[in-house]
Amino acid sequence: MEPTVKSNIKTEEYFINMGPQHPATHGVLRMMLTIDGEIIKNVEPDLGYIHRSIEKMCERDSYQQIVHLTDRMDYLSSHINNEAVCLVVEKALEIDVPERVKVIRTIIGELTRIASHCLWWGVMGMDVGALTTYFYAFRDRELINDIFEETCGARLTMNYNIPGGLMFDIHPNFVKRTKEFIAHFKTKIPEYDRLLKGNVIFQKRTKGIGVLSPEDAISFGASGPVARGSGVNCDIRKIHPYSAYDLVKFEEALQTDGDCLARYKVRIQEMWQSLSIIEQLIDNIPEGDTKVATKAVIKLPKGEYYQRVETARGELGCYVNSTGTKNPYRFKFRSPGLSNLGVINSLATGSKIGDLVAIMATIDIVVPDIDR
Amino acid sequence: MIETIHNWLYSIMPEGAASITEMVLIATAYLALFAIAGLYLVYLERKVAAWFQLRLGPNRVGPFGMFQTMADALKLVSKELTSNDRIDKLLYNLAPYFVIVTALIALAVLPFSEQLQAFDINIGVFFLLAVSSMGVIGILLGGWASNNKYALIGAMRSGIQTISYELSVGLSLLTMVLLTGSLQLSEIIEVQRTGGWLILQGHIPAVIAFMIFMIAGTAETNRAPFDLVEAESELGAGFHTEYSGMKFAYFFLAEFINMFIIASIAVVVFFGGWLSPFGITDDITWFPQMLWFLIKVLGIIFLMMWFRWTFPRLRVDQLLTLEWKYLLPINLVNIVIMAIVIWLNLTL
Amino acid sequence: MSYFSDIYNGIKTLLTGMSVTGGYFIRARKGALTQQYPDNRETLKMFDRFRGEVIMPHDDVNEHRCTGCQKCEIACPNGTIEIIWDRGIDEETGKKKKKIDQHIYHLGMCTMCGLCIEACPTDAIVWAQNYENSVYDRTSLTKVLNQPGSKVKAGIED
Amino acid sequence: MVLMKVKSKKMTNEEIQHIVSSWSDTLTFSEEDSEFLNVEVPVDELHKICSQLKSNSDLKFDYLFCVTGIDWGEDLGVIYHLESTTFRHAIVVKVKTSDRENPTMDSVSDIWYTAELHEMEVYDFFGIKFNNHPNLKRLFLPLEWQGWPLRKDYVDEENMIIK
Repeated sequence: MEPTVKSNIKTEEYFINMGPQHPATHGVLRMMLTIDGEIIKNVEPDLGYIHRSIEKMCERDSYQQIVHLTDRMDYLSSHINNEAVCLVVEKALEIDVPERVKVIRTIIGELTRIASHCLWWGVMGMDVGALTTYFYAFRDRELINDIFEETCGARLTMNYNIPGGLMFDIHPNFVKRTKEFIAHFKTKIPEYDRLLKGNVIFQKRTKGIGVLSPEDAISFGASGPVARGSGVNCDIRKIHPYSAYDLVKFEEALQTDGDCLARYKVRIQEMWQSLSIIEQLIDNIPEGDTKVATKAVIKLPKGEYYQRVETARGELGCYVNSTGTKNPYRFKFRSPGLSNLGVINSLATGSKIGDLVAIMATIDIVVPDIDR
Repeated sequence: MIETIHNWLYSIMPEGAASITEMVLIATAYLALFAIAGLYLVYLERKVAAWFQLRLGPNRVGPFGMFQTMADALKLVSKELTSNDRIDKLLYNLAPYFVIVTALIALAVLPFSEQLQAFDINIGVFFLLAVSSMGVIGILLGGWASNNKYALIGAMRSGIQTISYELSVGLSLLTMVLLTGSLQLSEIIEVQRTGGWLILQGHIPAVIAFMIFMIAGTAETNRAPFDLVEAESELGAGFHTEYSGMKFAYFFLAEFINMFIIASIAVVVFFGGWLSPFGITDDITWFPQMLWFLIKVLGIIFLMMWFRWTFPRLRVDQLLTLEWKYLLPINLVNIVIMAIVIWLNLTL
Repeated sequence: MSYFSDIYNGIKTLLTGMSVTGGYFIRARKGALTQQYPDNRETLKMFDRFRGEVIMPHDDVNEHRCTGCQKCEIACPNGTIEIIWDRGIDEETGKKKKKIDQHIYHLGMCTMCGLCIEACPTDAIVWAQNYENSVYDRTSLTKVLNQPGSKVKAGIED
Repeated sequence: MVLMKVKSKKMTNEEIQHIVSSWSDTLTFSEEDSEFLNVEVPVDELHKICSQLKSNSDLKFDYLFCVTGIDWGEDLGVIYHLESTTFRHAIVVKVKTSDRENPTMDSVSDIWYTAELHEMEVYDFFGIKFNNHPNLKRLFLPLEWQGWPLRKDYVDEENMIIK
């Protein structure tokens, strides 16, 4: 509607670039914002600053080599990415990996999830302005990284899975350290909540901000905590169990509000569930081999294979189209990050710049995962 | 010693020139002292932040890293002053001086002890408020002149923030002025010598006034949780994005000196200035009164640092909600209650 | 009424948060996480499996275990390993046998995936726990793993 | 009512095929070499079939979880992986076009919002143009990039390392 009072003040919409070098974009993501004062009119993500064409590289690499490329996608859930590729190869070759492998994969996968959520919690706090959370979160994440380093040899890009099992057995200290970590971390999650969740400023910054309706969540293809914050059942571990997830009891973390606070709660709840999964498995790691021998050159039978796993960010899909040679004909990663990023415009439009930062933090963007 | 310099100066030059020289000397000494004090506040902030965050803090330069901030300042002095070429040159260069000068002017009236007060005027509180709110002009100039969108958003935020919170700072101090009956800082402290600290004397309204003053004061200095002006996760560096080297250092130092000033006002008005608690050191003549003042100020500063390293940042509209819907009405009611308390001479 | 309970709850939650950070402040001396890195080189031990860089262990008589089968070269996803080999005559049997001239390792291209070490049939290459790999010149990241004059240990077959 | 309830559950591939095949007789179904039911749709019927797949109350394929562009050598194609979040059955929709110069098909981004970003990705790598797409441009690559990198006939001697 035309304003009734005629004004000589000319107002203009403002275009600003948030990123590619910006503290809130967690990497090299560029957000093109159209703003009117503090209010966001439109958000357009500009991607590709670290696109490495992993899918093209997969077409020239052998299946063993593809595994380590996935470390570099969502580097915070690298183990789960590796697992996805191994599972799809095993599915195609009809290999049944030993129980021990499944259980160890599940434990390390859940530890990865906790580590990822830890980092998210720290960064979330930092994005809304509480810098101290970052250090508390990293203190706990460091313990998980130490467990990984002792067993896998690397802290982040572990490449511990190979098609057919694990590269080598777990370290003798693994069980002990993991139990120590669980005991330690159980005392820390309540502290996380005391520091941030209850805080009235944090509540104001997150409650009712960036509300995603369940219908939109599904239509935008959101998955993981973003969709579960809106009450969509989408946990692949429940729907299509893989590895040892059918052996354990856990609850799918669900919240129905769909706002930033709901997504926060989902992740905190998920950390508790992950702890419970690890606790159920850690004392019952079956004895046995840690790998099934595969041929040095793996050739998948002709056909199409699809494997879905639940990373810390949501559903990762691996689509393989094989023509029977040693390289895949087409290898497609359905990364959770790209689909989750799709919701940002509808969530942020109409809110303030500060809200956009909180929304981006709760979507938990990892740019290499979006760009691949 | 001061006496000897005084006499010597008057002996070698005419009276007028000597008096001016003396003023310049005192001012130089004062400013140098506060530049260094400001640097140590930065050091303190870094150490305190580190201890809140399970870190060690600066510990390489000098014992316990004491000279770290000195080294940083030297580095900043020696750095090239860069800027983009579409700035408004005059305003851009003026802004940091505006900020630092207004911060330093306020120091003139602070009563460090009974003797050590450079300028004891009868409208001390009023003067402090007026001067400390002038710094925002520098921030606005800096943000505008930088020709940077982030800087402009930061500057505009600063404008609305300071204008709003100025009211609360003023009204909360006014509540206490009702109790003292004077705006002169030395007088305010004298009142507390007999009646005890004002925060204890004025009872509940005084406590509320103190809380409001702390919140509004933190907002006045643009510190977290009200650091919207330079909210780094939203605006990068906010209004000083385009500043580098010493010009940046002025903004940085001004923030810490402002924090010192706000803490000093709180100490003078609520905690009895340089008076010792319950007069425990009143009989010890050699005990420096200034020490009590500094201890109290550091206590308040620590509280402000504690806020900063614990709380998330408010959003800009919530900042205004807090001021106009909560602090201001409470403040007005508080003044009325205080007036009634004094009128009826009640002790609540 | 909710106006006042909001204020009360707000202040309470803020104080809760402050108690958490305050608690850490008091225990700051004990809990510091900072590692004083260059000063703690003596005590800083990496885990046995830590992937620092690929090395080829040699024994006292300058013999290694690499037969030059090139399996590591094939397994490597990045072309990090290059083997320059030769045919030499085995002194004992008199047969022609493959032997390595240079086992070249480009540390700058290595992603520490461990596939080469998995692929090695004779355990000729292993991980070193070296964690200080930065150099001033990129060319010094290209390393020749077998020492000059070394030869393969007797009895190692692929 | 009872009948409705019985029908609204996870369906087997045969049941899905039965429903979908009644919409058009140009569809080809296969389950060979795949864990899902594959349905190949002609280019001009893609949008119609897709919107029916979503709106049909017994199928309700409301979750598009993967969009894959693929170069079959002769043909360019797109593969849509669909799932129903209520019934948890899945289907794979394949569409092919033999026009390599100017491949065009309809956008499904009005049916599933997620397709917007994924179709941009497909356009970026395969050069398939989507009609009615709100914002079709290069997603990852620079706007001035020449060629479609994930096509099999793409050559870039500078940047591609072929083993």
